[in-house]
Amino acid sequence: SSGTTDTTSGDASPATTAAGGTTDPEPTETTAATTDEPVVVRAAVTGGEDTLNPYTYVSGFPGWNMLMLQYDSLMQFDVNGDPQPWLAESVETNDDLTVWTLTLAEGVMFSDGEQLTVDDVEFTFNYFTEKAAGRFARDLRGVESVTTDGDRTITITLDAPNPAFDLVALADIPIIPEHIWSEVTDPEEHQFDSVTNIGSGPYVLVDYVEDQSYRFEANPDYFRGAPAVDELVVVVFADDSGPLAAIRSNEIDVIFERISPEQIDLLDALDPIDISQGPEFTTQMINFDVTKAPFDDIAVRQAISKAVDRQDIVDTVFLGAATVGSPGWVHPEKAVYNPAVAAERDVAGANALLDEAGYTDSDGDGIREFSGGPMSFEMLTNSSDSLRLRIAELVAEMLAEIGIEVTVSSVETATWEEAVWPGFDIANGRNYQMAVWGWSAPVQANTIRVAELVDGNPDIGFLNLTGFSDPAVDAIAEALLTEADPAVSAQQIGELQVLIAEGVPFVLLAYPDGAYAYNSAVYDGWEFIAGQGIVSKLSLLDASARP
Amino acid sequence: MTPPAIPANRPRRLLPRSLADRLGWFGAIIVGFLILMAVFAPRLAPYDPSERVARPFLPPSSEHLLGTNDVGQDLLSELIFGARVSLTVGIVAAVVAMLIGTTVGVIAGYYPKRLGSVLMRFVDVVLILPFLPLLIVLAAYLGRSLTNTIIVIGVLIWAAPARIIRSQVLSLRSREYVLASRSMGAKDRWVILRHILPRTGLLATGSFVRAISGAILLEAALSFLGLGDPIQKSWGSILFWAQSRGAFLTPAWKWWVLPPGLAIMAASLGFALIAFAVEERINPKL
Amino acid sequence: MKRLDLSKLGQYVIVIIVAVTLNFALPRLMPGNPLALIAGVDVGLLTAEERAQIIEDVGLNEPILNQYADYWVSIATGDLGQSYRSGRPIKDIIAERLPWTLLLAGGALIISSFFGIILGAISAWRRGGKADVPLLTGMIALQSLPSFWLGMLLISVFAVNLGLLPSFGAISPAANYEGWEYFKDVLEHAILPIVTLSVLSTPGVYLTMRYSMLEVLGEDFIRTARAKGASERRVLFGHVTRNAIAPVVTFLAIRFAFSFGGAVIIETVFSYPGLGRLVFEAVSGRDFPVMQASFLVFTAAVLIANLIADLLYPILDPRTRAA
Amino acid sequence: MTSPASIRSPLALDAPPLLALEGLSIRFDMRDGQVHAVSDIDLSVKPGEVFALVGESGSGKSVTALSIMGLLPTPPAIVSGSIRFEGQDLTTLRNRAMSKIRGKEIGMVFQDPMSSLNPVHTVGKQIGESLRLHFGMNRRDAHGRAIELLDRVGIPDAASRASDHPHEFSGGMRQRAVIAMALACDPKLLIADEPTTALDVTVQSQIVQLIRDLQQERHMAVIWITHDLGVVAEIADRVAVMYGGRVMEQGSASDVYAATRHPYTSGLLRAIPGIDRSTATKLAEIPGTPTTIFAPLTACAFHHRCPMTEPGCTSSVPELMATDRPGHESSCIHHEELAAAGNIWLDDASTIQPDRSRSDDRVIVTVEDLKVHFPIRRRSGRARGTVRAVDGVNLEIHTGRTLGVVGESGCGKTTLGRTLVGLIEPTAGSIRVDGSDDDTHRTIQMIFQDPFSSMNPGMRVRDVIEEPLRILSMGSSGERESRVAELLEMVGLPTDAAERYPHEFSGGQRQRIAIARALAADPQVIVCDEPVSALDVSVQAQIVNLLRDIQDTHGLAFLFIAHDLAVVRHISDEVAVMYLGQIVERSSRDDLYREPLHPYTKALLAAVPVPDPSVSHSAAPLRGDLPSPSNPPSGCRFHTRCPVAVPGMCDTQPPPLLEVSSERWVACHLVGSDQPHKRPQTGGEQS
Ligand SMILES: Nc1ncnc2c1ncn2[C@@H]1O[C@H](COP(=O)(O)OP(=O)(O)OP(=O)(O)O)[C@@H](O)[C@H]1O
Ligand SMILES: Nc1ncnc2c1ncn2[C@@H]1O[C@H](COP(=O)(O)OP(=O)(O)OP(=O)(O)O)[C@@H](O)[C@H]1O
Ligand SMILES: [Mg+2]
Ligand SMILES: [Mg+2]
Repeated sequence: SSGTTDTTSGDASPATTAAGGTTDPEPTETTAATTDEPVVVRAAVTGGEDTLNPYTYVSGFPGWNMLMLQYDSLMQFDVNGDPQPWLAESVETNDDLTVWTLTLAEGVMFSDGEQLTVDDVEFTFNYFTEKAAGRFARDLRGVESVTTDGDRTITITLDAPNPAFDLVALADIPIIPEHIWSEVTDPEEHQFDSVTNIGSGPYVLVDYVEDQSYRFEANPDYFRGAPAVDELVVVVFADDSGPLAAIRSNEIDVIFERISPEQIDLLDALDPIDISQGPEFTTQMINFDVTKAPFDDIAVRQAISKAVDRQDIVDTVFLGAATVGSPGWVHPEKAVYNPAVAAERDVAGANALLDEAGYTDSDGDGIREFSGGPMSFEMLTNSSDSLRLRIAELVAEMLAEIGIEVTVSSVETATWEEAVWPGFDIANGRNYQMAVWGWSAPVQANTIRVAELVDGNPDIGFLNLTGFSDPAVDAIAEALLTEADPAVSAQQIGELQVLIAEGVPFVLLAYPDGAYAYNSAVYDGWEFIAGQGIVSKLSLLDASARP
Repeated sequence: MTPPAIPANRPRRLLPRSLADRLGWFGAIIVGFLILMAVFAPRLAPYDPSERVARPFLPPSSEHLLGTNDVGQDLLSELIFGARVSLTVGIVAAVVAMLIGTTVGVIAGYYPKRLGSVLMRFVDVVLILPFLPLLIVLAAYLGRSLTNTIIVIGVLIWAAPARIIRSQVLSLRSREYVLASRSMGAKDRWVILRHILPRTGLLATGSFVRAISGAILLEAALSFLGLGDPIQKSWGSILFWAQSRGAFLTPAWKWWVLPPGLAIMAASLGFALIAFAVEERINPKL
Repeated sequence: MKRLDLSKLGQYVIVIIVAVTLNFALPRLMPGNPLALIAGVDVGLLTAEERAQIIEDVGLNEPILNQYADYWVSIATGDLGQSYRSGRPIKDIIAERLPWTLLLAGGALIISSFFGIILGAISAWRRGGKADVPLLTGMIALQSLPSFWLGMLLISVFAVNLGLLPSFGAISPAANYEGWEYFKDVLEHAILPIVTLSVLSTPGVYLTMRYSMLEVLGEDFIRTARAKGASERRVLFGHVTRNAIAPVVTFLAIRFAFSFGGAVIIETVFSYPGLGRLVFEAVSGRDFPVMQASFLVFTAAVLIANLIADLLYPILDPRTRAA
Repeated sequence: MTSPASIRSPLALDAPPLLALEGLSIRFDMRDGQVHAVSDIDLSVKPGEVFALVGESGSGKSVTALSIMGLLPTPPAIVSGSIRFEGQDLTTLRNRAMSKIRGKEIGMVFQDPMSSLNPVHTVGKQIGESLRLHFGMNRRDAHGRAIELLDRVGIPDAASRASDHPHEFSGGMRQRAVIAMALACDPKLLIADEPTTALDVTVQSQIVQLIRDLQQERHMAVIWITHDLGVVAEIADRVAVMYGGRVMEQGSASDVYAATRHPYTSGLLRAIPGIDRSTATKLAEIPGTPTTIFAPLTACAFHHRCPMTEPGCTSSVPELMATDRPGHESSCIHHEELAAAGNIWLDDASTIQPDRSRSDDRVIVTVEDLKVHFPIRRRSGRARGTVRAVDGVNLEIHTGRTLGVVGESGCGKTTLGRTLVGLIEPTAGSIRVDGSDDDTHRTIQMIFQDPFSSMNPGMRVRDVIEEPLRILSMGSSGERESRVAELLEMVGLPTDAAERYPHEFSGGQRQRIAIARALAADPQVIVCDEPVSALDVSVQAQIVNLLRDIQDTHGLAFLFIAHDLAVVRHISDEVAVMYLGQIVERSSRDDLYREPLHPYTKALLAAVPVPDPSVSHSAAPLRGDLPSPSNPPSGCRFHTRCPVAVPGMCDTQPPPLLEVSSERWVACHLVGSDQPHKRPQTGGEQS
C-alpha cells in the first residue's frame, strides 16, 4: 500500500473536530480567539514509563504510544490500524516485497530546530540494528541494507519477503536525530533528559518526575500542523483505582489505560465524562501444556474448547464489552477472519468426545480419570488482573460440567510468567498445567504473527507457549511468513484458522474491547485506532492532520 | 534485700476491674456472634456464595439484600461465608504464631544467655524482614492456598508474642517456686513443662487473642493486595474484588465495601477487646 | 552521654549481617526474573544470545557468592548500583523517595504522638471515668480498621465526593508551584495519607501511654509527691508523665521505623511517590538492586530507631544509665 | 542553720492534741465485697510526742496514716469520722486546701525508700520540691536548702550527692533522703510508716537514732508506724496497739510494755524471740493468723485467737476503757483480770526444748573455700565487673543441728544457701555431702523466704508437696499420696488441704506447706533462707517452733539463714557471721551471743532493738553502709566501718579465719591467741 499526504497544512488552519456534541464551544475556536487560554489535558497512566526515550520506556502500551508523541515513524497507523505514509510521503515496494522505497516528507524539523533528513533515517536503522535493544532491533531483522538517494529517497532492502514490514517496522520505529544519538555509544547506560529528548514529533517532553508525572508541550512547528492540545500532563498512578477516583474528582481529564468494563456505563453516566470504545487486539485465552498428558490428546483440548461458554465470559466478566474469541485466533474485525471457525458451545459433544477417548469417571466422584489420575488440574492466573481471575473461575465452573476439575491458583504476576514462560524462552519448557494467558495487541494486529504462536519450530514459533506442534500447521505458517501476494496470504490465513480451531493449541476466549474515559469538557478530539485505542498522536492532532 | 513486711492475704481480686471486664464481654459478644455466623453460614446465607445467582453489579433488593458482585454472586452470602475463612485464617494463623512464638520465647527466656540472645537476635531480624517479598517467596515455594496464607501470616507475626513471652519467662525463671523446683533437683524439662509453660499460658492467652486480631487484619490486607487467595470467600477478598471492580468510587461502596470492612473491624475489635481484658486481668499492677 | 556499649554494637552488627544477607537472598529466591524489566519491552522477541547478554550486563550470570560479595562492596562504598528498570543510580532514586516517606511517617509520628500521649494521659489519669471508657473503646476500634479500607474510604469521601483534597500523588503534577503555594500543595496532598497513617498508629501510642501511666500511677513515689503537697496538676506533669514517657518514646521510635514498611499499602492507595511504592514496584518487576537497596533502608530505619531508643532511654530513665 | 522550729515551745503535756482521730472508720468498697480496714478508732497525738502505732500486717496502720494525709484513693476507700489537726477537720477539706497541709504541716516517710523516690529526678530536686511548693523558693535556694537538709540527715558530701539520682544511693541513704524530704518544710507532725522495716538492723538503728534526734531538735510530733515492738520500745512516748482495724490497747510506752492490759499485746510481746530470752524453752505462739475483716465487726476483733474468749467478748465490740493506770486504755473486757493474773497465755513457752548433746552428731556437709562470683551485667548484657557474693567460705553442717548464718543484707547469705542446694554453680571450692548416695538433692532441700511466691499458684497443695518425690522418682502414686497426708499432718495442716490451692492459705500456713515440701523427699539437710522474716510476729513463733520440733524428731540438719539475730539465736546451735562474702566469726550459739569477739558481730548485736523501753539504747554502733561486694575493701573487709581498726594493718592484710578457741573461729587481727595484748576487753578467756 502506498499513498501520499499533503504536508503543506503545517501551519494549523482551524478545522472543526469530529462532531462530539459537547457543551463547550468548539475548542480550536477558543484557542484561536483567546490564544492565552491553552488547552491543557491531564492524562493518567498506571505505573511509570521512565524517561520515554527509545531505550528507556517500559511498556508496549502506553509506553510506546507516549514515546511516539515525541517521535515520528516513517508510517503512521490510521483509525483502522493500517499503516499510512507519514514521515515518508510515499512508500513503494517491489513485487516480492523485498525492496521498500520511501520518499521523505519535506521540511520536517526536530524540536531543537535541526532538519530531519534521510541521513537521520539511515542512522536510525543502523543504530537500532547495532545497539541491540529488543523491540526495534527485532523489527529490523532481515534488513539487508538501507541506502539513501538524494535528499529524500531511502531504499530498504530485505533478505526475504516481509509482507508486514510496513506494519512492524515502518510504523513502529521512531526516527531519532543523528546529531544527538551519534554521540551516545552505550544507550543502555546513557541517561536521558529533556535536553536529549529530541524528536520530530508533535510534543516535547519538558518535565519528568519519576513515577509521578510527565509534561509534554506541543511542538508548534510540527510538520503536520500544531497539535490541538497545547499541553499534555501525564500523571503516574500506582494502581488502577487511582485514575478512576481522579477523573471523578476532576483531577485528571483522560485515562490512558483501558478502564474495566463495569466502569464504562458508570463513568459515561457522569456528566462531562465520555467513553471512547472500540475493538482491541488483546486476547484472553487458556493455555495448557500440550506436551503432557492429557493435554497432548487432541480430544481433551477439543472437549475443553467446546465446553467453555465464550459468550457467558463476554457477558459476565466483560459485561458485553468484548468480542467472543475465535477458536482460530484471528479477530473477527480483521479482514482475513474466517467465519467458518466460529465457536459453538457444546457440552454434550465435549462429554461425548471425552467418553469416546476413554476418559471416564470410574469412581463416580464426578471427575473423570486419565492415566495420571483424576482429571484435576491447577489453573494459574495472575492476581493483578482480576478479570482474568474471574475468567478462570468461570472456566473452572464450565469444565466441571465435563468432569474436569480445575483449581484456580492466583499468583503474583512474575511468578505466573515464570511458570508459563520460564525465562521468556520457550526452550526452557513449561511449569504449569493450565493457565489463563493473554497477548498484547501487536501479536494480533499483525496477523501473520500467528506463526510465532503455533509453529513447532522454536525459532519461528518463539511464542508457542503451549508446546503445540503440527506439521500441517507448520507448513502453512512458514509459507505465510514470506508470502508476498495478499490474496494468497489471506487464503493461507483462512486455512490456518481452521487448523488451529481443530488442533486447539490454546483456547481463545475473548478479545476485550478497549474503553477509555475522558472529560469531554476539556478535550474531546480523541480518536480510537482499531486495535490500539486512543493513546496516540492522532488523538491530539487536528482532524485534518490525521491520515 | 529482705523486706519482711510482705502484706499478708491482701485481696488482689478485690481491685476494681469492671471497665476491662465490660469491654472484654463486649468483645466476647462480638466474637461469639461472628463465630455463630461462621458456623451456621450454610443456614444463614440465602444463597451459595460461589454460585452466580443473578446479574452482576445488582444494587440491594429484597432478593439480594446487599446486591450482587461482579459476577452475580450474592454479596450477603459472601459476607456470611467470609466469616468462615477470615476467622479460620485469623485463629489458625494465631495458633501457628503462638506455637512458634511460645517455643522461641520460652527457650529464649529460660536460657537467656547464649541461646536466648541468639534467638532474640533472630526475632529482631524477623521483625525487620521486608514482608512483601518474603510473602511472595513463601507463596512461591508453598503454593497459594488457604493453608499457606495461614502459615505465611503465622510466620510473619510470631515475633511479637515471642518477645512478650520471653520477658515473662525471664521473670518466671527467677520466681521462688521455680528455684524451689530446681533446688529439688528438677531438670529444665520438668521446670519448663510444669512451671513455666502453665504460667506462661495465661499471658499467652492475651497474646494469642491479640494475634488473632492482627492476623485477621493481615489476611484482609494480603487479600486486598492480591497476595492472598482471591478465590477464597474471605472478607478481604470481597474487598479485593470491590476494589478491583471500582466499587469504592461508586454507590456500590455502601453495600459492597462498607459491610466487609466493618466485619473485619468487628472481628479484629472483638478479639482485641478480649485481649485487652485478659491482659488487664493478668497484670495485677493495673 | 556514655559511649555506646560494645556488645550492643556487636549485636547490631549481627542483625545487620543477617538482614543484609536476607535482603540479598530474598529477591533471588523469588520466582520470576528481572529480564523483562532490564530488556524493556517485548522480551519474547529477544534471541537467546541477546538474553544472555542482558543477564551478563547486569552481572546476574556471575556465581552467587561473587554477587553477594559485590553487594557488600556496594554497601560499603555507599554505591547502591543502578536500577534495572530506569538505569538510574539508586542513590538518587532513594534520595528522591525518602523525603516523601519521611514526610508521611514524620507527620503521622507527630500527630499520633500528640494525640496518643495526651489522650492516653487523660485516660489513665481518670481511669474508668467518663473520658476513659469511650477513648479506650474508640482507640481499640481504630486499631482494628483495615488501613487500605480506611484510605480508600477517605479518598472516596474527601477527594471524590467532597472534592476537598487531592486523591493522589505528593504534589500537583507539573504545576511547578513555588514558595508558599508549593508548601500548601504538598500539605494538601499529604493530609489524607498522614491522617490514615495517624489513625493507625495513634491507638498504639495511646495504649502504651495509658498502660505506662497506670503503671507509674501505682508507684509509691506518686504517693510521696502528693504527701509533699504537690497539686494534682503538678503530680501529673512533674511526676507521672515524666516517668511514663520513656516506654512511649521507645514505642514511637520503633513505630516510626515500621511506618516505613506500613507505607507500602498507604503509598499504593494514595499513589504517593515514597519508598513504599518504590518497593512494591521493584518487587513486582524483580528490580533486584532497588529491592536490595530499599530493604537496606528499611533495615537501617529499624536499627537506627532502635539505636535512638537505646540512646534516649537512659536520658529519660536515669536508672538505666550505666553506674 | 536556723530553722523555724526553734521558735516552737517545748512539749506541753496538757496542751490540746495536735491531731485527734475521732470515730475514724475506713472501708474499701470493692465490686465483690467490702474490706473494713479501720473500725471506729479514736486516737490523739500531742505536740512534740512520739506516738507509736503498732500492729501486725493488715491491722489498718497504713490506711490510718494515709487517711490523715488524705491520700486514700476514694473510691474505693470510704472514710467516716473526723480527723482534727490543730482543731481543723481534715476530712472536710478539699484537695487544694489539703495540699497546703501535706508536706508543710504534716510530713510523711514511707516504708520502701527505693520506690518512694521518683527515679527520674535528682534527690536534691525532690527535696527542694516541697520548699518550692510551700515557700515559693526559687530553684537555687531550694537546692541550697536541700543540701543543708541532706547534710543534716547524715549524707556525706551532701553538696555533690544532691545531684545524684535515687538509684545511685544505697538503701540507708535513700531513707535518709526521704526523711530529709519529709522534714524540708519543718512540719509539726511527721508520720513515719514502717520507716526502718526494709533496712538492716545496723542501718535501722541509725535511722531510729536520726529521727529521735530530729524530733527532739525540732519538737515535732511523730507518729511511728511499725509491726516491730522492739523498735517502738526505743523511741515511743506513747503506744497504740492495733488489731483488725481496732485499737486494742493504748498508753505510755512503759505501761504498755510493763503493765500490759490486753491479751493480744501480751501475746505479741511473748512471741518476740528476744535477744536475751531463754533459749531452753520454746517460743510462745499465738494460735491462728491475723485475718482481713470483710464484714462490720460485731465482736472483739481478736476473739478468734484469744485464750480468754468468753461469750461476753462476742456479744458486742468492746470499746477502749480506762485501766488502772492513768492514760492507759484497753479494749479488753478482761483487762482487770489481766492486771491481777499477769500471764494468761497457756504456758507452752515453758516447754523445755530437748537438749542436744554434741556426742551423736556427725558432719554431713563440708564446705571448703567456697567462692561464688557473679559477673555484673549492664542492660545490654556486657559484663562490667564481678560481685564476689561468696568469697572463700568454709563450714560444716552437722546432723541434727542448726547452723545459723547472719549478716547484713547483701553479704552473701542467700547465695551461700542457694549454692548448697545446687541452684548456683560455685566459682571455686567444694561442697561435699557425706553419707548419702550421689544425688545431693535427696540430701539437701530448701525452704524459701516468701511463702507467697515459693509455690506455683496454679498447682494444688498436693502437687506442691509431691513435686520433689516426682522429680526424684520416689514411690508409686499411692505411696506418694499417703506420704502427702503424713506430711500435712506433720506440719499441722488438715488433710483436706491437699486438694486446695496455695492462695487459699495464710502466710504461716503456706510456710508450713513449704516445710512439708522440703521434708517430702526425706532429706538430711534443709537450707532455710529467711523462712520467717515475711511472717507476722505471732505466726513467726509457730514456724520456728515447728522447725525445731521437726528437727528433733527427724534428726535433720538446718542451715538457717536470717538477718534477725534474735530468731537465729533461738533456733541455732552454732552461728556463722558473714560480712561481704566471708565468714568473720563462727562459734557456738551461746558463746557468740554471750561474748561476741569480732567487732562486726558486736556491732550487729548492739543494733538489735530490745522490746523494753526501760533499757536505754546506746548510740548507733556502726558507721556507714555495706561497701559494694564488687569492689571489697582491701585488707580486712570490715576495716572501713570498724571502730577499732588499726591503720596500716587492718587495711592492708586480710585476717585469716582462725580457731581462737575450741569450736570458735574469728577473722580479726585484733582477736586471736597470737595477739593477746590487742584482744578487746570483751573477748574474755576461752578454754
Ligand atoms: N544472680 C546474681 N547476679 C549478680 N549479682 C548477684 C546475684 N545474686 C546475688 N548477687 C549479689 O551478690 C551479693 C550477695 O547477695 P545475696 O542475695 O547472697 O545476699 P544476702 O546476704 O542473702 O542478702 P539479703 O539479706 O538481702 O537476702 C549482693 O550484692 C547481690 O547483689
Ligand atoms: N487500696 C486498697 N484497696 C482495698 N483494700 C485495701 C487497700 N489498702 C488497704 N486495704 C486493706 O485494708 C486493710 C488494712 O491495710 P493496711 O495497709 O492499713 O495494713 P497495715 O496495718 O499497714 O499492714 P502492713 O503491715 O502490711 O503494712 C488490709 O486488709 C488491706 O487489704
Ligand atoms: Mg471419578
Ligand atoms: Mg475420581
